[in-house]
Amino acid sequence: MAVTTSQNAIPMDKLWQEPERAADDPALVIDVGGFEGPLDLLLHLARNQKVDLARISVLALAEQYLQFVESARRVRIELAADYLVMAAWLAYLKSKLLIPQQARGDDGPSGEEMAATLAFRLKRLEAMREAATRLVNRNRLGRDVFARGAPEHIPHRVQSAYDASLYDLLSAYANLRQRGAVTQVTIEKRKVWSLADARNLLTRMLGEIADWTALQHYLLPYLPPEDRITATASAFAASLELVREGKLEMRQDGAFQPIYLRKGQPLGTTKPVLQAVAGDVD
Amino acid sequence: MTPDEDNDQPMLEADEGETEPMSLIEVERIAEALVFASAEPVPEAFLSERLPRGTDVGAVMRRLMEAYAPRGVNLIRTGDRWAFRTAADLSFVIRKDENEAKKLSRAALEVLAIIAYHQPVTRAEIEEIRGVQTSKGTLDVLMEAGWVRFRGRRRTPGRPVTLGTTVEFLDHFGLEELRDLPGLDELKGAGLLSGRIPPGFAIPIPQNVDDLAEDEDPITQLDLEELGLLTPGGEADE
Amino acid sequence: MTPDEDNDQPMLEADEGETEPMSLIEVERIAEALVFASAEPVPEAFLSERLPRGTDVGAVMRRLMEAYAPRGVNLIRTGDRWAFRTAADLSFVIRKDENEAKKLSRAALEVLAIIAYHQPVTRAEIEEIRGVQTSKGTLDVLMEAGWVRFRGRRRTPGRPVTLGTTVEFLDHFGLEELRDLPGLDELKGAGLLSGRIPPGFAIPIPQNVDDLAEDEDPITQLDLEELGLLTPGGEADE
Repeated sequence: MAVTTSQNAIPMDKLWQEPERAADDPALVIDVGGFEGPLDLLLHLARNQKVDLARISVLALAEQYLQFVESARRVRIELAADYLVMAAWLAYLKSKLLIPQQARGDDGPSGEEMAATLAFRLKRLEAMREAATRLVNRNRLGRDVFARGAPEHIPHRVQSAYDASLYDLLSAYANLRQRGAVTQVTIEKRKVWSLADARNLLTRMLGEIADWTALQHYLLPYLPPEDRITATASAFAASLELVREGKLEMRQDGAFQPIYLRKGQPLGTTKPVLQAVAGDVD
Repeated sequence: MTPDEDNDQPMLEADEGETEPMSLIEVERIAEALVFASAEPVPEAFLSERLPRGTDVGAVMRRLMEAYAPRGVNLIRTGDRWAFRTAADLSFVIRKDENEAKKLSRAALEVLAIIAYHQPVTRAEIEEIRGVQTSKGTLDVLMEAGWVRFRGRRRTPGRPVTLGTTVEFLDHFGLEELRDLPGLDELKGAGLLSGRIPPGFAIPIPQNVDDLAEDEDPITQLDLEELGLLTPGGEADE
Repeated sequence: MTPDEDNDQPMLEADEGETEPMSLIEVERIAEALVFASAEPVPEAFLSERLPRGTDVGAVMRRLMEAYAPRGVNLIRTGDRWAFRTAADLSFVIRKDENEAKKLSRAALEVLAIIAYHQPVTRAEIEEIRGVQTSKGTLDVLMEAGWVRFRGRRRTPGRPVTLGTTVEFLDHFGLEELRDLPGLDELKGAGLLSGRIPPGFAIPIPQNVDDLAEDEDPITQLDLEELGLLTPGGEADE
């Protein structure tokens, strides 16, 4: 992982021990492997701003993240698709923050609102981390606190003479079915974005695409040239599928214009629309 | 500490089979024996079945709890169950190296915390909070440890499975109930447990974590928000 | 919970590592916790090692024994080892005829799961899915547990008997309805199904327990007797 410099401010359980990450160093050594996804990386970058997450400069944060991705590309580190999608979103956010609010009509949340959403998500993730630390440092059974070592009975309100948990049942079933299926499996290494990959990413992004977002437009620059076509094709196909399911809406203002995506609106509010879908996704 | 056996305690109605009424002290001794003899927490219902009809089990247990409070072994309540456990402050003497509790990966711990604080929660919601897919086996580890379980399915399109914690989770982390999760109130107050609404966009709706039945209720406003079916942008009129 | 540390009990010489002397009460608490947590009776020598140097272990234990004498749990001495035991006069509460619940074999779990997901299902279909014959004992166990029942007969040649789950099955596994059983995505998400799933791999969504399928006839008592399915006993499970 990244260069370690700073010291632990908070005493942490050893479960949490891991190399400290420093990002304020311009010659940052990049290893995404140590991060639990793009949000984790963002949170780390945000912490380095040393302010309350509510008052964080999202613009600065977006820039740092984009720089990070940029330098990763320079040293030819392959970034997982998650990181690229986040980069695309942040690039979009950045453009929204930089360009003054125009008469955008029904364009939904402003850059500021999107920034607030991001800050909220970072804050929530951090809160969950802290909660996890507090939880794991409690007096735990079998470590700090002990049960009767020589129990004399097991209290059960037995309705059945047999015992099994739902977990037992499900894992038995899953193993069994897996056993039957495994013979037909061929493992292939893919260099393409499968439809499933794209769908997965898009679905996950749905939570973040509150408003019309030209995601692909922003995503493309972050893809290695050889991946662009496959990624675009799968993302487009997957988005059509999501539109059909009402989970996504698409809009394109004209041929060769960026394709805008947004989350499907709740039933009854608007009907899923598919506007001006052109075949040319560039 | 040592109660007199032939004291003048009030008598309880005897169970039908019994011929003599049982003294409170006797009732306490039985409850104590039942719980002490077990390594697992003993459900209060189990005690009720075995104590004379009409016994106020809660009161009996509270008295026992007080009696044991200063001792090296304490009576504790976890969920609706009672257990004897060594006193937490004696950890340093009894702690066994080979007995080190199962180590959890950072990811597993994070997922566990999210499930504990946000339950009932779907896998998609966990991913939304962490911003990353839960790797295969992370949930498996938590289920195998017996801390996490499938709770039910949410009555929303797709009927996603909801996850929650178990009584073993409470026992392992020394919690009497979910309400005792560290920092729960602050998190609730900060709106960090109620969907993805950014502060200032909407008033966070506090989630009643203890209401286990809520899980299977018809769709609520809360569910919709959690699922992202109501966009924060939708309430932009604030 | 924690006893008063600065009480006026006599002090013992502290262990070399300690800086403050330990009160007698503290020493008693430690001894009590050690014996409680131990899986086997604890030798006095072991206690001596763990207690501050100079402790009169025998005296400490005798005092504890006296304190516990009137309780539902007693501290007893066997040889030079110490252990807690349920008071002899209360052994009747502990010794229940209730035999401990038996764990289901893997074979039984598999068959049960197949019946749950694939019901109504015939024995031949179960065998097809598992790839091995199901011994009669396995089904017997599931019937005995009350989780599996004969549902009806399939309207196909041979009119094979169909199997399904019971209401007790739902109760035991905490399911509100069969449709609450996790589907493919959830099993994958929980890490229970791993690796690449071949196309066409499906997990059925079980129907309502009570409705007979279109090609199913209700089963009658006569059927059962005819089939000899009511005869007890069977071969050993695989």
